[in-house]
Amino acid sequence: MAGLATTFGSGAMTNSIADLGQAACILAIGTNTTEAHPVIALQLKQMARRGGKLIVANPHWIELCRHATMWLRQRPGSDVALIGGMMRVIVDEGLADSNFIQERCENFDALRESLAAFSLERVSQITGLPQEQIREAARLYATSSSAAIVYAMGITQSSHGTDNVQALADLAMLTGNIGKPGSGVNPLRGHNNVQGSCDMGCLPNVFTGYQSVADGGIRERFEAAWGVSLNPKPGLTLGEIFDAAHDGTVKAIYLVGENPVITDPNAAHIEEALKRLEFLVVQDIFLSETARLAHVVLPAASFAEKEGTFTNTERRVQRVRQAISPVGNSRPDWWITVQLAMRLGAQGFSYEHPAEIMDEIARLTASYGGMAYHRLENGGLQWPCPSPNHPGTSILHREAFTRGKGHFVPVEYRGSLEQPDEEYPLILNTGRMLYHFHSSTLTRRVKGLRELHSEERVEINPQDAVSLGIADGDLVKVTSRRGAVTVRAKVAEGTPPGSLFMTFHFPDTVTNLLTQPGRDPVSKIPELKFCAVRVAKVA
Amino acid sequence: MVQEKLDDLLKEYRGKRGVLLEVFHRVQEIQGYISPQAVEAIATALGMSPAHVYGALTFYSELRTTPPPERSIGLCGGPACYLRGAEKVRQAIEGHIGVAMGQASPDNKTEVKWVQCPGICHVAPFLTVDGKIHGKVTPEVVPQILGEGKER
Amino acid sequence: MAKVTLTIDQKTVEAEPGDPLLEVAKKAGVYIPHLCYMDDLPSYGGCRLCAVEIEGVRGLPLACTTQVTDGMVVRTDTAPVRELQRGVMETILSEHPDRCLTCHRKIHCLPNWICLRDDVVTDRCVTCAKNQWCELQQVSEFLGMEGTGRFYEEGRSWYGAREEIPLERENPFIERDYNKCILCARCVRVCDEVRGVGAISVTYKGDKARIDTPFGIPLHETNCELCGACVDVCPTASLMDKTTKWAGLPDKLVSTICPYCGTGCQLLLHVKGERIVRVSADAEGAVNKGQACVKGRYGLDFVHHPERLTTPLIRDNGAFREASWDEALDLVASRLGDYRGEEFAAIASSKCTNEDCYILQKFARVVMGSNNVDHCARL
Amino acid sequence: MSTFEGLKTDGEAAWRNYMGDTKPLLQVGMGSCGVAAGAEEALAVLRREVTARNIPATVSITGCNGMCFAEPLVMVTREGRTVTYGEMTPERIPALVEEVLVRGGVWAEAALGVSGEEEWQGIRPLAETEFFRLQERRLMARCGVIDPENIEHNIALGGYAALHKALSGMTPETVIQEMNQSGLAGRGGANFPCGRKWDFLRQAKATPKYMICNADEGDPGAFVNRILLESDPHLVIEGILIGAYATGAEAAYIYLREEYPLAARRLRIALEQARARGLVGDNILGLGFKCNLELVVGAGSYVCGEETGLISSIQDSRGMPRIRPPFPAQAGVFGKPTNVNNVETYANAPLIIAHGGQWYASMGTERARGTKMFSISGHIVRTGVVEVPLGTPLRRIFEEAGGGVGNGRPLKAIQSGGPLSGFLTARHLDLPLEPQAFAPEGVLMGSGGLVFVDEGACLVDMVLRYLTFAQDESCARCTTCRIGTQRYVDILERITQGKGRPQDLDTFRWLEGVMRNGNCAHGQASPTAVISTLRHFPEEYEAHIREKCCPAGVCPLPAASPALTR
Repeated sequence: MAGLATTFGSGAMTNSIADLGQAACILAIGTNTTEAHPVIALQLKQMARRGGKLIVANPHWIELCRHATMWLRQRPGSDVALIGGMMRVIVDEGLADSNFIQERCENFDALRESLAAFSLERVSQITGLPQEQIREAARLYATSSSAAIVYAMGITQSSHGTDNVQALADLAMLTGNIGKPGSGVNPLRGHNNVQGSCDMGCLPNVFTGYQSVADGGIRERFEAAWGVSLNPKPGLTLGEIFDAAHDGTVKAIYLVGENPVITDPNAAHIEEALKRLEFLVVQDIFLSETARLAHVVLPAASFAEKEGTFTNTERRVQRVRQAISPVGNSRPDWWITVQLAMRLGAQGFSYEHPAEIMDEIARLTASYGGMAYHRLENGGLQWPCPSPNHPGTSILHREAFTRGKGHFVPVEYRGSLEQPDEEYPLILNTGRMLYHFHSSTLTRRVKGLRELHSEERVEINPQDAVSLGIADGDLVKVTSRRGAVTVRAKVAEGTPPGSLFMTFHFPDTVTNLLTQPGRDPVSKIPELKFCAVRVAKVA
Repeated sequence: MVQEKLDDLLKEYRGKRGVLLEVFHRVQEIQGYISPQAVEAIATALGMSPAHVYGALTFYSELRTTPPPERSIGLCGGPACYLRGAEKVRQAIEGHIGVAMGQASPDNKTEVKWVQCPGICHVAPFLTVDGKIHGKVTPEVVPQILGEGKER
Repeated sequence: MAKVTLTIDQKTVEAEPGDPLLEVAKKAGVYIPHLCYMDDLPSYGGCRLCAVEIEGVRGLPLACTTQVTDGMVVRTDTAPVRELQRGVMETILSEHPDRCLTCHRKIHCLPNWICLRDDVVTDRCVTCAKNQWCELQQVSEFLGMEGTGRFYEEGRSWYGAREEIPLERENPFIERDYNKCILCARCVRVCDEVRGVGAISVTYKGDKARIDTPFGIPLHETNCELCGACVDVCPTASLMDKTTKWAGLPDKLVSTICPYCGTGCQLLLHVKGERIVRVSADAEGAVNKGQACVKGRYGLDFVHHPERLTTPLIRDNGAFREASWDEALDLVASRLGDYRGEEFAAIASSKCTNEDCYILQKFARVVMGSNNVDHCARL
Repeated sequence: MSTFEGLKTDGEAAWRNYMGDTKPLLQVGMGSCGVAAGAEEALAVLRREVTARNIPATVSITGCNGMCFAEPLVMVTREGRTVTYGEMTPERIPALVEEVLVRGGVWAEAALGVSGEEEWQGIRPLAETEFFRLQERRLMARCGVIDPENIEHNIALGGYAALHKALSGMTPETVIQEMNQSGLAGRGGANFPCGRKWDFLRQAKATPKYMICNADEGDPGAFVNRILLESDPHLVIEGILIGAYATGAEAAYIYLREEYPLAARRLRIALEQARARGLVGDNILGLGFKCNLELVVGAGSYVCGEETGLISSIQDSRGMPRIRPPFPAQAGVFGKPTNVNNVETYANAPLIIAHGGQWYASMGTERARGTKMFSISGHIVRTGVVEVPLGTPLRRIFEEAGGGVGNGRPLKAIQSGGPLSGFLTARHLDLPLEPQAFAPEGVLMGSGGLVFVDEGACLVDMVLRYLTFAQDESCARCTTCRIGTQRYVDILERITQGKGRPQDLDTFRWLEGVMRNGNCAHGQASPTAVISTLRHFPEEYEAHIREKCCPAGVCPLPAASPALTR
């Protein structure tokens, strides 16, 4: 989300889910929306149904293609080139919104200069797309009365994810598609409360509402409110934490509700790091693969057993309500943490009810300033909602960008870290499927979902399958520089030649043994969508 | 072979609208019926869901969802044929080949079906064998027209 | 556009011009029986039940296909209207079991009671999982239907020699029983027009017409996403949640947010005692407006999974043993006390609530003095 | 780009050459009625004979002139006179060649008549025969005369002149004025004024607009459109183009039922020829008018003859009739303004434009103008198609053109207007053929199908067939139609098996009232066959239900009541 923050000053979805249905054009890139965000996909399909133009950019054939006006099958990892090419067409053909650029943005000249490197010949070479298609897509996007960009992990989980996001943001600004209905740049978040956990300051460098821990003024406010003096030094990111655990500089981890042994790239490294800790406490609703490594496991209550709020991908804070008592002796996460804090002698942790916690959040966080449980009863509120009477904000950057002027970032195309070669000739892409979620800690415990899909499949294009002598259902071994897994093959027309696709849902097949730990230098997001592998039938 | 012809055909119609009936007719010409694979392929080519294609397909009596029989016997169900003795001809056909109206023999060799009135009422009652018309049919000539060989 | 004013059963009602009369009446609190209309979707005009009288209009037009105009005077409760509606209902019921209407005991029975009546076993009301929450039954009762009426035992009607259609229950979540289907096509339309999936269609025509998948293949082998939207809109027991159809009516409904992806769908948890017996999508959901996906709708059974952690565990000699909260919390607190500062890291979860997350980062920063707090937002 | 004058000159030259002064012309009637009677084999034999014997003659084809009963027809033209020979089966062709070509005479016994108004070589004029003398052949003027696969013939005999006249000298408004003045009403059965319908489309704002020709002649026993399309397809095309010009439609479809493969073939050829001559396309006759015309062939569905069902079908969906509003003139094909007319309605347009609305209105009756084609079949001597002025008594069609029942049994009933209409009695023979005269009898005049039924038929059984058809073809949208038709079938079946109950007749009437609430004509009107026979032939139901007998001896019941035989 760092990319958007640089350009706009805020990294969240600029518009709203319902708003997408109103767009005249949508560019859906790096998102298999019907599988990963099925209900948001309804808006995309509605838009197409009403005659809107849906441009799907995805190396894989996805269900959304059925509804698309255009399907751009760019080569994996070539998104910046594609977007750069589209921008080049828009600038060359005079389709840019010069008023918007002049009044609302800065640094346009730098962008324009950078586009010199994006001749359609070169873009076509990199992306594998015909020039005409790129031109048509650019025109479709630029000439629509409103055009929205929707993206997900296909854009961000890349060693140049920040470049991708910034290029998309540039494209939106270039055409004035920011701050109005049916437009914007809209990242779709993977988890129910990713947005909320970021908003809440579960990040090493910021407090709630993205207030920097390094900023003295801000820190003073928090020190005053919390009654302690605070560490001014930004902490370690997730990957760095595991590295530090590996090195022994981090010695104790309190891990809540995650299963990095399965979900993180280079899973073997993580497992080793956790094993080296002096103390690991895991708090979860199931004994996950990670929890099995812990010294103490604390049983948490599930979402249905507690009160609280989630913040969704469109910045909407909504009420989570208790339906049943906590199962067994489990307890809500907040309650457990509060107990620990009190046992460690802390002040300011006496809460009777989560509503009081929300009140404290509101006091300390401008964008949540007007949130309170009684206001969230019917449909919740979208931040920024700074005051008790504020109706919330469905579209960001209407008058001005959060940071003032929209900042064009010059684009530069960089290849993925690990290119296929003779030894590892194929590209492995990873993603999600409709019927499972993340490490499937939850979904594989649902009988019906397990019945539908209980094992990993590696998808392979029929052409590659034929040349490698692989038939549908064959057991194959997928090998990367980091590891190997054995899995059944699924011959799939939708997978582009030269590529494989796997999910990371099934603990029996740890796909992340293959993926590579290289990360985006700014966002620190690992490049899960691209690594070089080879595949062979298991005799 | 059939697959290639189908692919070529669908390329011609990709993304077009107002062509589904024509596509059905042409696929049926190639395959003799419209197979599940063809329904999938048509749906993808024309940007529809397979169920939409199938719903339309089954709406029309002349489109087949199963392979055609070797021999198709049709008897006109129109009023002139009815008035001129089609009912007795039906009984004669059923009796002769042992297949009931609206059915095919278990080995899919022969089917017997009603056909819609094509307005050639001067030859009523008439039957068709693989499209060839036999007019002014009486129960007595049915064995002659259909030849030997009771379908079991 | 300016609003129009019309009269429905002597009530003066304001509405947008062109709105369907059925919806306008519903908002005004006037119930017009219907079985195929769905809010916010184009009228289908299939069930033919929602006939009304409109001054100056010939015959008994349908409320779902009539667009309101200024000065319209509508009557919904006249004798000709009710007679026609009962006629249509009688026609529909001739293809549907009606024991739930005809049983002399029904007034005494509560849902899921065991039937003591000596009757044909297969069509007693208790063999219908939708008994008492069936829209067809409600409309029948509203119109005072006392059963199939004059078609009882007619040719191929339900009680005649009708061929039974086999149930489709191969997929894990949705059970399809087209013997009870009235072909209102709500499922087809919601799947196509709302979900953009189109896994099913009305197939064939005449008496062979049936809702079906292409070539009758099981749902999960089609492009069906098993979202259950069809089950929600089915007015009969044709489409049911396979695993929870017999759960009966819940004690309470709790509205909450789906714990899976970042969309934030509002779900209704149907709760009986301490169990979630069924989940449906909340029509009031700000984002999802009555829709959900397979995970939200059918994927919450993990809550009651036997492997749930129900007590703290402490590792002792390599193996876990159960412990009390006090013991576990004391142990953790005492151990963590040794690592204050940057030797400590907290890893939060993007599955937890805002409040959980806030408390965790506050704990790391305030109690442990460390900014080493992160979560898996990047994955 | 060809000018109309150029086309006309070319056409006339081709026609002169075809009719030939020196060589005799032999045309085999190749409608599907002819083909069913063996015309293809007859043509082959004729060709073989002419070649083998090296006779200088032109062998060609023509459409059906309406005399289906005498197929295969062969028309022999010499010295400008055409003799029509009937029942020219392959076996009789050598004799014809011998008599007519080798000996150079006529074969009087086989001749049905000669063209023109005077007797010729002892053969009376066709126009004076019983089949023809009540006819007024306007729409059918070229049927059985020209080669329907040759556009030049059509043009030589006046084709496309009306289109040219409209495009070069009339505004769309004046075209519609003429149509209004003509009093032409839709020939598909609904009888709605054509000019007004065109005006709706002309006034619609959205574009493009569509003109659709409904050639889905689905009524069993009706085949007037088939004869026109097989015998003079350009007449229909010209009419559609005139309509498109009058309404501003840029695109047109002909929706043809799949049971008419020969009509499809003829239309494809006709469209190709018309396109090649600039009569269909982007700049018609160089006069700046654009209209593209496509043929869509159905696949077996009766309700696709309902205009909105047809629209759904063209639009890649199940051919289910739609809910109105919106009406096709507002939102039809692909959501755009659309007009749908029947084949015969369009075929009238060139006549009206060529001769004027006034001229057209002078034929027919006060309330039903013009001529109308009827197909006659069933228990009748001469099955075929006639064109008569509206208002002609039904009796003349039955007795003169049709030649009566012919098997000694008296006429019992007349089915007109297809499955959505009903049955009249022999008492109704004096009704004039106009829609307004039929309506009070509870029956439609319909699109032109007339089926005559003699006393040997059981109407209860026949009505069961009609309702079975209606049930099979119900689109399944409306519960009233889908289930209502099934209940009719069940009860009728029961009655024909002698298991009728007295209350059944009440159920019939009650159910009709429920079905009136259906969305389209199919659902609303399919009980008409039952209701009209209940009204006109109550005794048949009484016999089946009360006496448990079938007077006609068709049903598996005693032919007469046990009570009566005793």
